[in-house]
Amino acid sequence: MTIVPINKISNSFADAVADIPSGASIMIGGFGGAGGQPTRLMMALRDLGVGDLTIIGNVAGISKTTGYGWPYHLDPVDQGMFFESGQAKKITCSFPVPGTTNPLSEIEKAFREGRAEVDIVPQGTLIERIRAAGAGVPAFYTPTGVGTPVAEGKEHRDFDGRTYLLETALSADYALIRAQKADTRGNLQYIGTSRAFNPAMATAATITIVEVDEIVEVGGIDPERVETLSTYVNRIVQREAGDPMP
Amino acid sequence: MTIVPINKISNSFADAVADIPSGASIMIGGFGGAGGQPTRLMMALRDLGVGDLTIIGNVAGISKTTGYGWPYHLDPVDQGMFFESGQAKKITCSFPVPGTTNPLSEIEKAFREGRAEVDIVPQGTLIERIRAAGAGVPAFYTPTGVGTPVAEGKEHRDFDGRTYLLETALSADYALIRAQKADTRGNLQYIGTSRAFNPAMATAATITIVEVDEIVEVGGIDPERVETLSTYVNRIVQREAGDPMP
Amino acid sequence: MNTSTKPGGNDPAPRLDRAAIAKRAARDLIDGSTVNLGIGIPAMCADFLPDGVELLYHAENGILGFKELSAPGEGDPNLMDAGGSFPKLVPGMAFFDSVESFSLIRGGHIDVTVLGALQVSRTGDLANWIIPKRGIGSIGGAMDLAANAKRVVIAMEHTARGNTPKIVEECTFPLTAPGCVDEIVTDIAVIKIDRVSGRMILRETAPGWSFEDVQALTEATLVVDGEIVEIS
Amino acid sequence: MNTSTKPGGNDPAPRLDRAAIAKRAARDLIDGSTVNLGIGIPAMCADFLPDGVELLYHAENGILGFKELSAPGEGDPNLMDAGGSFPKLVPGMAFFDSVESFSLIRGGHIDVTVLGALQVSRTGDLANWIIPKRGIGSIGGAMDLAANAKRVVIAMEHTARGNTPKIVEECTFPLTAPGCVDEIVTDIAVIKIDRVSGRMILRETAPGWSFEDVQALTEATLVVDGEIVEIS
Repeated sequence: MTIVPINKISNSFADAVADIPSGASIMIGGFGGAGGQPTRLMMALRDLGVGDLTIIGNVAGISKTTGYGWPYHLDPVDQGMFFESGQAKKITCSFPVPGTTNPLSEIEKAFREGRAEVDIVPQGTLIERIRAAGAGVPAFYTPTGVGTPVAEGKEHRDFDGRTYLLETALSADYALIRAQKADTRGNLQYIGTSRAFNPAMATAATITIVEVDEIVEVGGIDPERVETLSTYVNRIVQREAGDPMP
Repeated sequence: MTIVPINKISNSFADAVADIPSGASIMIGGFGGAGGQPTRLMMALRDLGVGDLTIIGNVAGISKTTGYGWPYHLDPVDQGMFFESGQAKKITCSFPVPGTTNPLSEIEKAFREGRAEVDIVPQGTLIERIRAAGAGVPAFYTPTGVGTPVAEGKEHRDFDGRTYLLETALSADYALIRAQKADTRGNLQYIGTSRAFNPAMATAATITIVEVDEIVEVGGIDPERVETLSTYVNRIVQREAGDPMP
Repeated sequence: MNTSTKPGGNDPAPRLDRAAIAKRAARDLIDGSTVNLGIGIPAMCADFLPDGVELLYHAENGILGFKELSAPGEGDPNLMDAGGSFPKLVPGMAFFDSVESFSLIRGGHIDVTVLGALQVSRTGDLANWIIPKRGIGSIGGAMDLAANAKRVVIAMEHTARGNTPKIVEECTFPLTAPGCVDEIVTDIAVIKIDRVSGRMILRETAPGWSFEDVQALTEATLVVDGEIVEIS
Repeated sequence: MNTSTKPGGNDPAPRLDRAAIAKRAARDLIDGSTVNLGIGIPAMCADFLPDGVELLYHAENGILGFKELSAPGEGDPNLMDAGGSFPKLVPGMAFFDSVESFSLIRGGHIDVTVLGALQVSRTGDLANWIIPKRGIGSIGGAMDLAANAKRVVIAMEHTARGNTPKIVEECTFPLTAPGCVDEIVTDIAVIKIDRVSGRMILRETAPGWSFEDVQALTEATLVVDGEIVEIS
C-alpha cells in the first residue's frame, strides 16, 4: 500500500495555531452553535493572544448569551471570545446579534463601544463569496440584496430583465474548521448538519487547520464520503477522547 | 412515519420522456463513457423521435468509435445517437470529437455535413455555467479561456491584476441523469466517478428525469449520502434487474 | 377559533392568537412543497398542517426533510436546524453544506417561505432584519429567502406596540428585499399583494372585524377585489 | 537511457523514446503534490516516479488519489479516469462531482499538470486542442488546467511530422491558454520558460545533442542561462 507521506498532524491545538500572526484574517467554520464549530482551535487562538484579527464567520457570537445551538447543560462558547479579549478588530458574518439586547453580546458591546467593525453579509452571498475564492471565481452576480442596504456602492446589472449585484470572492489567511474524521492524508468526513461553512472555508484559505474527533489511517474514510479533499487541508489536530465540549 | 407522498416514479423509460417536445434543450448527465450515463433514457428519447433538439453534454459522442469509458465486451452507446438519427441540431459540450478521424464520429459527420452546430466550451466553464443556472447565479467571471477562441465576443474584466471572462448561466428544459439509487421521494445517491455532471444538471433543468439502478423506500439512503436533494427530481425510472447495459 | 385575550384598545373583537395565525398560514401550504419557515409564528405552521399535507422542511444550515424537535435538554448538536434547535433523525432526511443550501434558496427551488416582518409595504417590500435605532442587525438567510423563494408569506401580528402599523405605504426600515411578499397573514386579516398592480387586497378578516376596522390599523391603502370572508 | 530507434534524418544522435520523456518529466514531480496528467506521454509519468515520491493523482471526472489501472477488459465503468480507463480502488481515494473537480482546478489547487502540446511559444503560450484544418476539436479540461495549475509542464516530442517545429516564436494554432507553460520536456531537450523576461532557456539536451542541434529544430530563439547538462 502506498500512502502520500506528508505529515499534516499537529500534536496540540496550541501547535496548530502557533504561527498565526497579529493582523491575520481568519475564517471560523460551522454554522453557529456547537455542531461543526472548531471550538478547541478557537480557544487555542484566544490563548495565543495575537491581535488585530479579522474574523469571518456566519452566525457569530450569539450562543453565549442565548444558548443558541448548544446543549442546555454546557456553557456556550462562541466567536464573541475574540471581541471580549480585544483580539479582533473586525468581523464579516451574516448574523452577529441575537434578537435580544439583554444582556448584550460581546460583538454588540464591541460594536457599540467602537472597538469593532461589523460587516454584515447575506448568508447566501457570504458562503458563495467564500466558495468563489476557493473555486477561482473572482466575482459573480446574485439577486440577493438588491434594493437593500447591502447593495450600496455595488455594481448593479440586469440579466434577462432582473437586476443583480456583483459580489467578489472572499478569501482568508487561515481557516479554522471542524470535521468528524480525518485520515492521515487530510481527507475529511463531516457528520449531520456540522458541514455548514466548513467545506467551503477549507478551500478558501491559505492555511486550513482542522479540528477532528478522530484521525484514521488512509482508507479509513469511505471514498464516497470524502467531503473535503486532502489537497485543501494543511494541519489536523485530534481532540482528546471524551472531551466534554461538543 | 410520515412520508411526502408525491409520486415521482415512472413505469417505463418511454413514459418518462414522453412529453419531451421537438425543439427542447436537453442536458445529458455523466462524464462520457458508460458510468453515470443515462443510457436507457437516451435510447427512449431516440425512440421517441422528436427533433430539433439542443443537447448539452460533456465528453460527447466519442465512445462508439473509440470505446472510450466502456467495457470491452459491449457496443458503446453515446450522445452521437441523436446526430445519427438527425434529431439534434446543436450540441454544447467540451469534448465532441476523439483524436482520431478514422472512422468519423457521428457528431463530426453531422458537423462536416452542416447538419449540426457544435458549441465547444471548456469543461470547467461548462459545469460552472450549469451549476450557476441551478444556484441562481446569472453570470460569473472565470480565468479559463482568456486569450483563446472561446474568449471571442465575451466581456473581459480585470480583478486584482488578472483578466477574466464573463460567462453566463446555462439551463435546459430537461435533464436526463443517472444515479445509483433513488428513494421514492427522489433523493439520489451516486457511486464512484458516476457523479460528474449529474448532480449539477439535476439543479439546472425545468424537468429532471433520473435513471437509477434501484429505488428504495424513504430512509433507504443514508442522510449523509444524499447527493441530489429530492426537490430537484421530477421523475424516477428504475432499470430492469440484470440489465446488461452498464 | 382561538383568540388572543390581550387588551385590544378600540378593537371591535378579539385578535387571533399566534397559534391561530400559524394555523391560517399553514392552510395554504401545498402537499410535497419544499418549505423554509422563519422563527416565531412561521415555525409554528408545522404544528397546524391540514390533513394529508406533508412538507419538506428546509433549514439554511443544511438540512432537508426534518420534522419534530427533540425534547428540551436533549438532542444532538450535530443535528441542528437554523433556529438552533435540535430536530430528531427521521427517514428521508438529507444533510448538506451551506453552499448547497443557498444554491437551493438562491436558485429559486424553495416553493414557499413563511417569515416574520417588521414592516411590509403596499407593493410587497419587506423589512425584517434591522431596527434602525439599534444600529446593528442580523441578516442571516432572510435576504436570500425573501428575494428568491417562489412564494413569500408573512405571518405576524398586524401591528407593533401601541398599534403602530406594520403594513405601510412605504417601509421606513431598511429593506430585506423589495417587492417580494405575496401574502400577509395577521391576527386580524389575510391580505394578498398584487405586485403587478401594486394593490393590497383584503381577502379575509378575523371574526368581528370589518374592512374599515382592518384599514384603521393599516397604513397602506387596502382594496377589495372579490368577497371578503371570515378567517377560519 | 532508452532512445528511439526511428530515423532522425540529420539528427546527431538518437532522440529519447516516449518513456524516457515521461521519466525525465516525472523527475521534477514533488512528493505529496496534487497532479493532473494528460493522456499520452504525460500519463506515462506515473510509471517513472523517483523513489519515495508519492503523488495525489487528480482526474477531471471527479477522482483523487487513484493509482494503477485495472487490466484491459476488466474494471468498473463507475470507477473511471478522465482518459476513459478504469483505475483500481485503493485506500484514500475520493469521488466527487464535476463542480468540485473544476473548483479544484480553476481555484489553483493543482500543483502540477503535465500536458501534451501541438505548439508552445517562446513566451509560454500553449496550443493543444485543435488542428485548424480539421475545423473541430475538443477542449475538455485542457483550458482550465493550462490556465490555472500552479505549474504547467509540457511533455512531448520536440517536432511534428517532417521535423516541423512545435516550439515556436508565436503559435499559429488557436491557443489553449496564453503564457502558461513553465517547462517543456522533449525527446531532445529540457527547456525552461522565463515568462517574466519572455526567454526560453535550454537547460538539458539529449546525449549527443548540442545547443545548436536543438536550436536547429526549434523555431523559437533559445538562450543559455547557466550550464547545459545532459538529460539523465
